[in-house]
Amino acid sequence: MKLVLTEEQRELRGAVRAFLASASPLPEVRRAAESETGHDPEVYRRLNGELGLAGLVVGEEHGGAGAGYAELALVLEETGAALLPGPFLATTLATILLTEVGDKELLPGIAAGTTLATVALDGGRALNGAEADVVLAIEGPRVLAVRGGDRTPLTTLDITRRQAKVDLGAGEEIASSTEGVARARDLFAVAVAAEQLGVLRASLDAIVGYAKLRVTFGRLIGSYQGVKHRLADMHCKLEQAESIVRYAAWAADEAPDELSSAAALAQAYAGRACFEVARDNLLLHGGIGFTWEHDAHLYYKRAKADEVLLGPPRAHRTRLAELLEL
Amino acid sequence: MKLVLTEEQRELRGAVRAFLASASPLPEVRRAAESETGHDPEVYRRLNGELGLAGLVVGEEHGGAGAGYAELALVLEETGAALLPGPFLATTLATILLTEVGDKELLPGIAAGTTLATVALDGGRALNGAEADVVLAIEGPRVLAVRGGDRTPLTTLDITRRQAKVDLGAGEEIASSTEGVARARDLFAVAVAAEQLGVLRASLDAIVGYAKLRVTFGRLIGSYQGVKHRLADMHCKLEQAESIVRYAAWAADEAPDELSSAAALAQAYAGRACFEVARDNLLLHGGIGFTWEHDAHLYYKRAKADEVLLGPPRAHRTRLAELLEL
Amino acid sequence: MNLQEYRRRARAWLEANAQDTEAEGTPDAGGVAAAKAFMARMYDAGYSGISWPGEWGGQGLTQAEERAFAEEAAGFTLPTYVFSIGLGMCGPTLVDLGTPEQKARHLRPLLRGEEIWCQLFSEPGAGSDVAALQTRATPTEDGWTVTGQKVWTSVAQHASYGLLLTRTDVDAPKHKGLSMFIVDMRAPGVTVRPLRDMTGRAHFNEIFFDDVHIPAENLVGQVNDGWSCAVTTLLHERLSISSGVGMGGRRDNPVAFEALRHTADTADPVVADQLVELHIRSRALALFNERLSQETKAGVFPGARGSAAKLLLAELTMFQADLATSLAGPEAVAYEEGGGRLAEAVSLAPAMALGGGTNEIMRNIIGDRVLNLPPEPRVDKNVPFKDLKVNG
Amino acid sequence: MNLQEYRRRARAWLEANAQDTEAEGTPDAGGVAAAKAFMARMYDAGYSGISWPGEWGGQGLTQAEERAFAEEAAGFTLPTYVFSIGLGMCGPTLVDLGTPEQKARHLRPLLRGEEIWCQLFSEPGAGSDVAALQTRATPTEDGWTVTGQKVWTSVAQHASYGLLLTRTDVDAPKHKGLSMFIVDMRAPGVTVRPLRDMTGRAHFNEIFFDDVHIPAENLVGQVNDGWSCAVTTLLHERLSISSGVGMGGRRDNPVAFEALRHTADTADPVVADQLVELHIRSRALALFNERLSQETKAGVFPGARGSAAKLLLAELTMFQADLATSLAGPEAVAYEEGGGRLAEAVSLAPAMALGGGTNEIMRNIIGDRVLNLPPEPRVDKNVPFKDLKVNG
Repeated sequence: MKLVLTEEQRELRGAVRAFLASASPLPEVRRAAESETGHDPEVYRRLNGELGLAGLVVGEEHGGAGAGYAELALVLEETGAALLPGPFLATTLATILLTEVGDKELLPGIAAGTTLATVALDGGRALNGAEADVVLAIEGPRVLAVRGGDRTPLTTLDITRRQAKVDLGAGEEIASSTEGVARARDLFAVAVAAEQLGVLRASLDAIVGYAKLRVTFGRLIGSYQGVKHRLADMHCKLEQAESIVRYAAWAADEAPDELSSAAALAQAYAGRACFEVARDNLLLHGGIGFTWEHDAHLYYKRAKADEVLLGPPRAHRTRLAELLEL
Repeated sequence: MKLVLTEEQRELRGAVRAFLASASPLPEVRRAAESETGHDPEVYRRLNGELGLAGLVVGEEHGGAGAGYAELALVLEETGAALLPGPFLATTLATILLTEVGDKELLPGIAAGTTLATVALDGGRALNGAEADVVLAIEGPRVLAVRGGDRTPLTTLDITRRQAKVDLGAGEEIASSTEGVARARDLFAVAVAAEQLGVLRASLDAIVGYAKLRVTFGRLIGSYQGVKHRLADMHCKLEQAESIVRYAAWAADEAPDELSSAAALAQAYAGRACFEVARDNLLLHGGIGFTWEHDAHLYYKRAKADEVLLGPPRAHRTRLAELLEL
Repeated sequence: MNLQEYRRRARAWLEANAQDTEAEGTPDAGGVAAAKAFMARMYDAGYSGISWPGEWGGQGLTQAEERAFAEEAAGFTLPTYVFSIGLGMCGPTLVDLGTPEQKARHLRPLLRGEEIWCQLFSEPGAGSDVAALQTRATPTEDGWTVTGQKVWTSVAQHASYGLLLTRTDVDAPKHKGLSMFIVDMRAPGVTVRPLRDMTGRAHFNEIFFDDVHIPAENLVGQVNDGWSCAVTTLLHERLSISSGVGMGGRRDNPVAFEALRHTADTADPVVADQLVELHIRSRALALFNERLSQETKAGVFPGARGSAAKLLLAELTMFQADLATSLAGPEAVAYEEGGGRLAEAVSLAPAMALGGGTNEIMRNIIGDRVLNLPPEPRVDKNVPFKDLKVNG
Repeated sequence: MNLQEYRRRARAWLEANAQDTEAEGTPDAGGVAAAKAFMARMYDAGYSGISWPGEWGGQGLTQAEERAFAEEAAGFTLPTYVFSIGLGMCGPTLVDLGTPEQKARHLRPLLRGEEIWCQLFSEPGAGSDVAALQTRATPTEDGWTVTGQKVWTSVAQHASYGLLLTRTDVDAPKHKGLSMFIVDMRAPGVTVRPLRDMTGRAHFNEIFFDDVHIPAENLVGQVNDGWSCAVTTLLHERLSISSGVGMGGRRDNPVAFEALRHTADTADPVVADQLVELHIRSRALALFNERLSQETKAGVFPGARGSAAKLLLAELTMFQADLATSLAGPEAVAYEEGGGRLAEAVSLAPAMALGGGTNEIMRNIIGDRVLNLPPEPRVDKNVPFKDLKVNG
């Protein structure tokens, strides 16, 4: 089991973090989120061009970087921490599904960042479903590609990421694999957990920073145990969430037998921990945290949206119970 | 609905509290608990003689005081807060059962404090089952009185209250009433919740007092928000537990239709709150709380014993779900 | 007239006058006009300021009548929200501390709904710690000039007057250099800006004071005695909050137990158990509030124990919005037209924990004033304000 | 010899010598004799003090060998508990701070298990705040006389020597008037009394010092520099704890997930979900501990982050004992001969939260040293000890 980062992995994380800090700081996030497209296409282009992230886990034979899930988890942690708007997670889910079911046609375009693809999740909801060129639909073991179809944009709690309801007309079957689809679903859970880890970390960093600046009754609020002990508990959640995400990513790369239970564990733990920390970040900010101008609510809403993205949280615990044969 | 005490009720509580403070302070509780009989018969005699508590809810026609459950709840709150060892709760459960099924024979003796009776709960466990003159057994709607039977004393986590496994040989049926037995079971839940309220209150009082005396790093520990905020949360549990117990006792006296759900609510809330507060009282005392000489563990163990006395806590929540038609 | 008869007449009046009225939070201009008309009818019928002194426009009756009317009114939805700050805080403060001229000028129009009031205490740099406020009032020959910023001010956009807390002496310790004024919200230099909150709407305002002139006679209480005046106002505020606390919220709350029992999949025993937990918490708080109000009627003033009810309500509000969205799953956070009620609830949930004192402040109050625990060492008590560490 | 070869030989030795040994907490006299015999064999085989300097009886190897042996030994249960204080805390402190004479006299017998050591810091009035201790050491012409009381001392009943922290200057601030000594536990005036804890058994002792003479050469470090010596000892303690934290506890723990999955009624989905919660918490902590040890091996010292693991272990220990007893119901708390394992677990559960720093202290450490939050204002830093508020 490998839970610590290699030098190369730390460099990758540093590069992505630096890129997002300069190309998509939070004021940019707000501007892009409220824009026509809901994201900055230039940032998305550079993300895939300079950093080649759209094809990160795509095999080199399909024009990808052939990296592992340990690397993908690091990238999603950073895009989550930065609340990067746009279709990065959507295309990531699509590449995961296509890779697992062994598609040859669509992957190169997605890896190149020229094809914008997404996956229709339960209830026909798809991240960035309105903007996507291709919506992948899962019917049992079959994966269909829908280029047209009826797309109804939805109003989202999380303004930084759009969703649409996709009425899947006739799509062409591009592959069929029971194992591939099952494994893809587990990998979706790992990918979202990695993003949740990033949202959790950024929320904790925000309130830790504020606790060192904000004064009340003549003292910095971080010097009060009422705040300090809450932050210590939040830190414990971060340590555990990071450990679980690293483990799940390792299982995705190295231990296929452990993947399902690791993925369910990751969603069950990280989903809850992320919302709790984002909630407490907002509450501990006091009144300012309730304002639209402050960023706390963006993390709070993303945390809630991510917690239910792959279904009611209860589903992951039920799955865990099954896998544990309880 | 009546949730506040009358002048008479406050006087009753004061009288019981004063009696227990003088007749059964905690050093006496320890002595009695480790004695041959497990309690001080003289204290039990005076409890029934001077204060007439054994027959508190027994009708006057059977030699009781004919008081209500609001009064009984106050008394149990005090005996719980004092960790009074001995058969008071056992005989109280017996009087409840006999009263509800309309017994004529046994009540007078119990009300007089001359007959020591108890009830065999699930699994044939009975509080003070070894010492009791009569063990009441419930079989469907039927209530049997067992005078002999095979009594196996059990080792108890809570040293202040003994239990025995009762192998019910042939007992004589003394009454049969489906409604009576059902109502008695609800009233058991209310009675135990009242005791739990007392244990909760005494635990909170203990740690609040200690927080005003104990110094660390040059300050009273109660001045640290790390302690203060925990105590504030414990106080919130006390306020709610007291409100629920008053309500359940009122329902027992005045609102038969609400009794079942009020009783299940009382056990579900008070059982958990009592253990949590007793646990935090012990933990917040630091090392001293872990010693045998300190009383914190007596409350902690009584709280756990009471939480499971009427079955696994889950049972009360299941019952509540049924009553709420969920 | 005995209380029963009073009650009967009150109910009759409400049935005749408050049948199809509705409360809509902060109304628009049209709503305000309608609300003012309603208040005027209510005043003329003798149901505004029931326990306020008769000489200033009140009815001079007792708390008993006041409570009787409130209980009858609970069955109706009155459009009185815009007047709540004036009736609950500003008015009572003037009754307690105002000059005869101030009372004569302001109380009757306030009770009759002709003039709306707002309260101007909180600042961006002074939230929980109101006494750290930095809005300055400097003396002029005929009064004062005020400069600074206030925040979290509700109904300010409709208000004629505000009760303003300012700093008048920076050399004194923070609590000893404050003064309270009545400020004309239409005076030159006063700017009211809606404050957009995380729900995307503006429930509150920011107020900017730019060399605003205040006549000397608008001082409330003594110069530099503003803190004790503010304590009076906050006491009235806590009363009006805690009396309302947890009193059920609106029946159609989409995240309350009654709604979730119909929308959630209770065939799943784990979901059913989560609703049982919600029921337990809801009942526990409701019964606690009922007990507090029964004590109040019995003449036992709950005092700081109301803070426990406020803390519990804040926690319950967050718990149920979180639970409801988790049970609903994806539909809760991405929806078509009109499907956003759960998203709205989870966006609004933090408000209860942030308004009227944070959860941490409530725990301090419970610890200090209910459990009488020793206080934190205070570093800000006796330092001249100008030397005190405050938010930049 | 390369590490692999070292490992292989260590495993071979353990298989030959530690097959049917067992750890039984604090043993009786017979157990102590057996334990001492085992330590002697282990020392002679070169597996005691692996990374300690050779001149004092160690093997002079690196942390790598030390860790390799520990990992191999994890598969066995060694009877080394009575030596753990000496090996983990007292010995390393002497290695760092002892005089050449002290090292020559004490380290070899300690490593060889001939002499058992205990640690004497905590007092009834000084728990979390060790530096508030009141045991006095007053100078005599040939050394010191000690009077006072210590508590929470494990293995003291078997110990030959103790590392004692005392106050030698009451006019200095609390941290600046302490000194550390080696004390002969058999010296006149030393009384060891078993301390009965809430489980009904005695896992610890109270030690009373009654005009106990300590020769001058037993001073460790400098006079009045005892606090920095104690910090060294506590650092070694934290290391030996956090390295062991959460490393699974014994396989037959009756309240752990693996046991409950067989005893609990998992046909009830709510019970199954509670076990899922226990699994999640157990795995979360186990993976965190695994990550910390992987970082340590990679040369990243966890430092204060180990306190997070300790806090989480304390919370998990209480959670699972509470859950197990709640699931079992009445049988858990009233049982026939031999049925008391759950009662035992719930009685012992608080120990993890109280030993080695309370949960509140752990949260302070995480806040101060991991998150670098501003400290509490300290009222006890520069006050002469005799003027300081301490427990009576």
